[in-house]
Amino acid sequence: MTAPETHLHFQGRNVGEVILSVEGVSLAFGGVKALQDVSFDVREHEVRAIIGPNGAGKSSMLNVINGVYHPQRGRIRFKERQFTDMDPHEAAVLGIARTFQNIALFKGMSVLDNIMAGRNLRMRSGILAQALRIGPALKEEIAHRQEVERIIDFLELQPYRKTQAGRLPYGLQKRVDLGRALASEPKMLLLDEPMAGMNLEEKQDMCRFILDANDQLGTTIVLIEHDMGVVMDISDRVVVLDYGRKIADGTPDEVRNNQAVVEAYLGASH
Amino acid sequence: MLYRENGQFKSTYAADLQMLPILQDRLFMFGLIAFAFLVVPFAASDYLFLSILIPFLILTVAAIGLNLLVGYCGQISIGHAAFMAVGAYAAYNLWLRVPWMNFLVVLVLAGFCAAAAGMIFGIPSLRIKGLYLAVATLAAQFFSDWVFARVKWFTDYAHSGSVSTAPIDLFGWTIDTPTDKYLFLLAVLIVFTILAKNLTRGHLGRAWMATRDMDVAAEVIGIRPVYAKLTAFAISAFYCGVAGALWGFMYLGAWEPLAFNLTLSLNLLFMIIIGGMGSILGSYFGAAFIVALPIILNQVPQWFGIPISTATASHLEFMIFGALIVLFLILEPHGIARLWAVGKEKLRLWPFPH
Amino acid sequence: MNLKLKAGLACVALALASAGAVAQDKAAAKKAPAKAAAKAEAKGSGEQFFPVLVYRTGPYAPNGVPFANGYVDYLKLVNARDGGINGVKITFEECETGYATDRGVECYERLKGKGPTGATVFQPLSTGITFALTDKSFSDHIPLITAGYGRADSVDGTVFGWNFPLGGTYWDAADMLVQHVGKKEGGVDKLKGKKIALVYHDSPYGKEPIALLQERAKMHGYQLLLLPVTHPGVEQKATWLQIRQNRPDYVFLWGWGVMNSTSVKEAIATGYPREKMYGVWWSGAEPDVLPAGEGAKGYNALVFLAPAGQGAVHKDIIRHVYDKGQGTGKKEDIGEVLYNRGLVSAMMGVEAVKRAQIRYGRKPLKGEQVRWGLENLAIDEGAIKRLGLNGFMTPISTSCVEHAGGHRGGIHIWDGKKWNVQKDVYEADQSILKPMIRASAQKYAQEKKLTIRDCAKESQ
Amino acid sequence: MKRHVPVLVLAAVLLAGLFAPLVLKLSAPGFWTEVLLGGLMAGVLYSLVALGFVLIFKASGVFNFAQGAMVLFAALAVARLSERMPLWVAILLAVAIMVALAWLVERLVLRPLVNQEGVALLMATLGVTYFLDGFGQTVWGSDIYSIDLGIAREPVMVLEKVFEGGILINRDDVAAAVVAIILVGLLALFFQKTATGRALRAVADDHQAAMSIGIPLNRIWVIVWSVAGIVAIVAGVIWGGKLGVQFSISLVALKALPVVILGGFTSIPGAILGGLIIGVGEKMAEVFLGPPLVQMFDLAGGGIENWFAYMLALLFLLVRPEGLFGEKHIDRV
Repeated sequence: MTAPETHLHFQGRNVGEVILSVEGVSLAFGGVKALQDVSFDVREHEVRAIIGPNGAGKSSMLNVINGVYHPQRGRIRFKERQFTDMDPHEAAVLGIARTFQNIALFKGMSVLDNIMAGRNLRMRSGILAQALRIGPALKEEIAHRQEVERIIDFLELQPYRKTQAGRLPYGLQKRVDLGRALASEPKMLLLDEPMAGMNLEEKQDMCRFILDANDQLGTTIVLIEHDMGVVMDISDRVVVLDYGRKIADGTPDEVRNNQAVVEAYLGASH
Repeated sequence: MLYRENGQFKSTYAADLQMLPILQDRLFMFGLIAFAFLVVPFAASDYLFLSILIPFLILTVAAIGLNLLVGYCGQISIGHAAFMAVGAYAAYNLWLRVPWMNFLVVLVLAGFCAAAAGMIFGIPSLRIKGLYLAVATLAAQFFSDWVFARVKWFTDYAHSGSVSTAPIDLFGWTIDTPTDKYLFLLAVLIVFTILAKNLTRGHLGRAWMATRDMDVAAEVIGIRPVYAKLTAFAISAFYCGVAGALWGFMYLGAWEPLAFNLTLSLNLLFMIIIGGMGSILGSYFGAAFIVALPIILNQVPQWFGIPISTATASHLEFMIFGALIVLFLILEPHGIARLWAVGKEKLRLWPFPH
Repeated sequence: MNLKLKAGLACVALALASAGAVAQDKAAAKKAPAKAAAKAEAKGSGEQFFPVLVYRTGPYAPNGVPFANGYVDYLKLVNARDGGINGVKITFEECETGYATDRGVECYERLKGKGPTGATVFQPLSTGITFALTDKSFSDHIPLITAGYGRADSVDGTVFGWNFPLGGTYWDAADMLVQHVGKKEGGVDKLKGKKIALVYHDSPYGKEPIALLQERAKMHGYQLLLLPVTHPGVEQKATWLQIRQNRPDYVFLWGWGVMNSTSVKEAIATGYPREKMYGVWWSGAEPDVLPAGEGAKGYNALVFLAPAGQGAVHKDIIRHVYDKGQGTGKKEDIGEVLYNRGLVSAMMGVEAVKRAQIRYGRKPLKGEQVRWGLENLAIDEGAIKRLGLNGFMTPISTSCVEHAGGHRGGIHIWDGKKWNVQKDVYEADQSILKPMIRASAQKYAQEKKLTIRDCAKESQ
Repeated sequence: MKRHVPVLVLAAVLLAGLFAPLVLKLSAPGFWTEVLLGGLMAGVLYSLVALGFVLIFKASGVFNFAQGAMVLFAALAVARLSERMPLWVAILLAVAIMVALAWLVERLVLRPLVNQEGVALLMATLGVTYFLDGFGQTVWGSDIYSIDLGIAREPVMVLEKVFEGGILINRDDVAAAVVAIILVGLLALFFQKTATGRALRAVADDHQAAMSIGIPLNRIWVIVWSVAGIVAIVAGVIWGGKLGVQFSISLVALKALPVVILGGFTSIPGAILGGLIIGVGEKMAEVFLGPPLVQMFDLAGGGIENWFAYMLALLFLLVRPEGLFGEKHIDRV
């Protein structure tokens, strides 16, 4: 189909200013300390990885960033705005999107609707207008449908548009999850183990999508991943967590040679 | 004509966004509507109108309303007859105290009153989920039962606490005979069906379904649960409010609070479960099933001239009704609507199943 | 899985539905021969069709069953003994309402068209259903007999052209009770400063008397305590705690179904003297007191037409109906209060037809013709004797304007085994009731935009 | 501990409301005590019905709407059987009947519906309710029947010198309370001491775990439904002995629903305590709050007890969604 003018701004890859900074965040559930005084920052357009053994508090970190959990101490600054705690949807409005470790798709809805839902926070038409589905509402619906179709093309999901998300194979669900996150045109994208349980081929595809998103759409990426190979390949900088503490932070090479990290992993594997 | 969609390519999104993308479906639907408007009025008897069709049409509106809440937004309510009551009494008082007001306006306003009530009793849904919420909604039921029985103003100080209405006059058309009522209600139902269908296809509908399928994820992608849930409660209650007003004015004519008791609420729930949750069409099937079944069960013995006492007959009615409910839940948990869909799939492949 | 099964199930359901619809079509269509299949008795002409709305199940079955038995037995008797009403055979069909308004309406619609001339007269035995049917009567022209229940204001025949609260309404009942307790105090004026509590079924039925009691309260200066009991009425602890707290001088009981016996039990439990309890005539039957056992002794209730016991007509019923194995209920239950009330209700329907036949001839009659009969009923002592109901009812004479035809009743007391009727008979004070009835009826007429009947014109 | 504060506040308010009538001299202490006792009595019955709900929900995750119908069915069985045989035999037979019923329900309803979502199961139990109502009346009849527990109805007056007017006590109430307490005690023993009881608790905590340690879920369900059935018998007998056995009993069970949301679906102590709170709360409200309300708004009579329980439960849920003893859970993503 003919490509209409789009809101997705294409631009080359250039790591910019600090967009997100996490400052001394601590989080606990009852007695369990999930995070203790963790601080790091994320630059615009970069790919930032958070790694660490299981139970290191990686997912909790993401949940804190987009407001699912509220830290007891510390604060988060996103684009010059400070929060001690915010609601997930506020985060979404500010442009923080995320995918989930164990996929959280809307199983009852079609792939199309799942991704469309990702654009909900950009849709304005009122209840009555929707009910009558007259001019503006319908126009809006179509306009956003076009955006979504671009994402569907981008993620090569064309054949599955009308399929129920719940019925898709695992790999594709992960892809839809990514698509839903991208649909909101986020400034920053939090990926929680986007490649967990994938075979090599799928992983390669996923890597491609992530990198494309990163440099074509200029989305900042924060990802959690276990596959060291992948992490080292695609990420600019890496934070390492262990038992809720930050034990290392730097470029892949720095981290690779960091003693604490090595021990942590050896310790974990023993 | 074969039931096929191949060869029907959508060149625009607008075309793809139609309510019934398949040509044959559209034709069938128009045919059905034409039949309902042009043939039924002459074919059906008063009894069929008054005891089956009219209640069916009204309760379908209510069932659609409840389905928006339970089927689409995933919030269970066992108290929706309360909102029908609110609608009915709101309509009665408007009709009584503002005689010049057009009945359509009365209906809409009644709906809004119900919607307000719906939002209030929807507030717990922000804190509690699932069955807890379901039981909590009973509060609405019992509170409305009480309020309309006690606060005399609602019943215009009628010493019996029972209110009664007169035939409605709409733009000079007095809706009095069963046929009139049927036609009016049919029109109302069609309008409300289209509105509901559109809502569920819009971004509000997606917000509801997202909240239903995975509330945390929904919030993460920027859907405010407060908004999704309360709109669902409000709109659902709006539908029930309108249905309630119609139930009072078009079906009962005179009623007391008991007319909107728990049994009605439960029947509404049955309708959407049997019909199919999250399916507008299902609401139709469900309403038809629940309206017709007891009446039929109750009369089967007579048709076949089986000598059986009234008591036994109605006991049997209870038992068979209950058994059928369970049977349905076991055989087709997704309701009649699913059967319908499966049937269509088969038809689509016919006569070349592969 | 078993798609066939599912599909089959769906088909069955839909088939049932459509079948039902069609059959109904037939059954209801006025002159459809096909309906013969529906009911053997309903075939051919020369038959008068009596619809019978009953409730033999649910919370109110204990009261609904004996009434229905009496009603049906009498219809059977007329056929068996007299071969119908002057040769016009009676056919009837029961329909279960479960005391629910919407089911009642459905039954009405189902039965109103049956028989060669349509339904003769409806007797729903439910004030709620009566309210709903009243509206329909104006267009359907089928009279409603609500003997001792229904709308108090429907006595006014100029507005409620089709309602016949024969024998009295709840306003009559309440009025008689006030007179009675007044008499016990030694004059109604002695009621000043006394407390009367009304324990009532929270439905149109229970609320009807309130208006009259308030009116009387204004006149005599007694204090009226309103204590509603929610359907079905097994939860009365709080109610009776309030009674124990306020210690009213009298308790009027306006209950139905299981609520009555529960009230009596709670009265025992809270130590309220049964002698000071007065039930309306629907709260004074065997099922109301028997469950309470010995403790119920001394409980009073109004009785307006048929007290318990057996008379000539009962012997006929046993001879012509039960001995032929045609009985509806159990032989030993014949003569219960509610049985007799059903019997008398049926009798009045039959008498109305008889009366109407004098004018319109001995053939099946339409609803409006039967109404003429109902508006010209004259059941005097002689007639009552002839009907074998001697001592079971007070005379009734109706007119186009006056649809109750009688406002008399007495009190009977439960002695632990049987009901004993007291001798003195009360008549509701029409000077108080008439204006209330008028006002209420006018209000109704306005709401419904009804045209008031001119009886003067109609009467010839 | 921060999340307990609102609960404590609410509790304080309730207690204040409870004693207000005394403090404000709205009623004689004697009468107040009677209302309290009346409330407790109602509460005991609510607790018994609620107990049935909880047992079944704990073990099978089914919200059993049919509990009320079961109470009615059990009561009818006892009442009608006891006309032909001594009461204790009738009760034993009734137990057998309820066990059979439990087995049938498990076979015909639960097993086919296993791992359906909550609503469907709830609806299924509603189906069972309709069936039982019809079946019960067909088999046992729809008249009012009485269960004679051989307890005199006439109340006894006690503590006449303490309070003026004294306090009316009903023997059957006392008996009911005693029976209820014994039953609860037995249940506690059953759950703590017996192997089956522990198994039930295991299932309640985690179905998988239960499966893994080799407990056949189906049998567990039969047992639980049987126990619930027996509880229903006790409730039915007490209720029936007091008010007579009739269809309406099944409706009164609705009164136990606010109890289970107040106490938490999975907590037996919750059911008992909740029942008592609701019972006392609604009676107090009806007697002391009702009349002023009627005065103020010129209502047609009181009857606020019909919704008061629910409002109480709702209020409570708003400050503490997991109920009295329910456990708080955190969404993991």
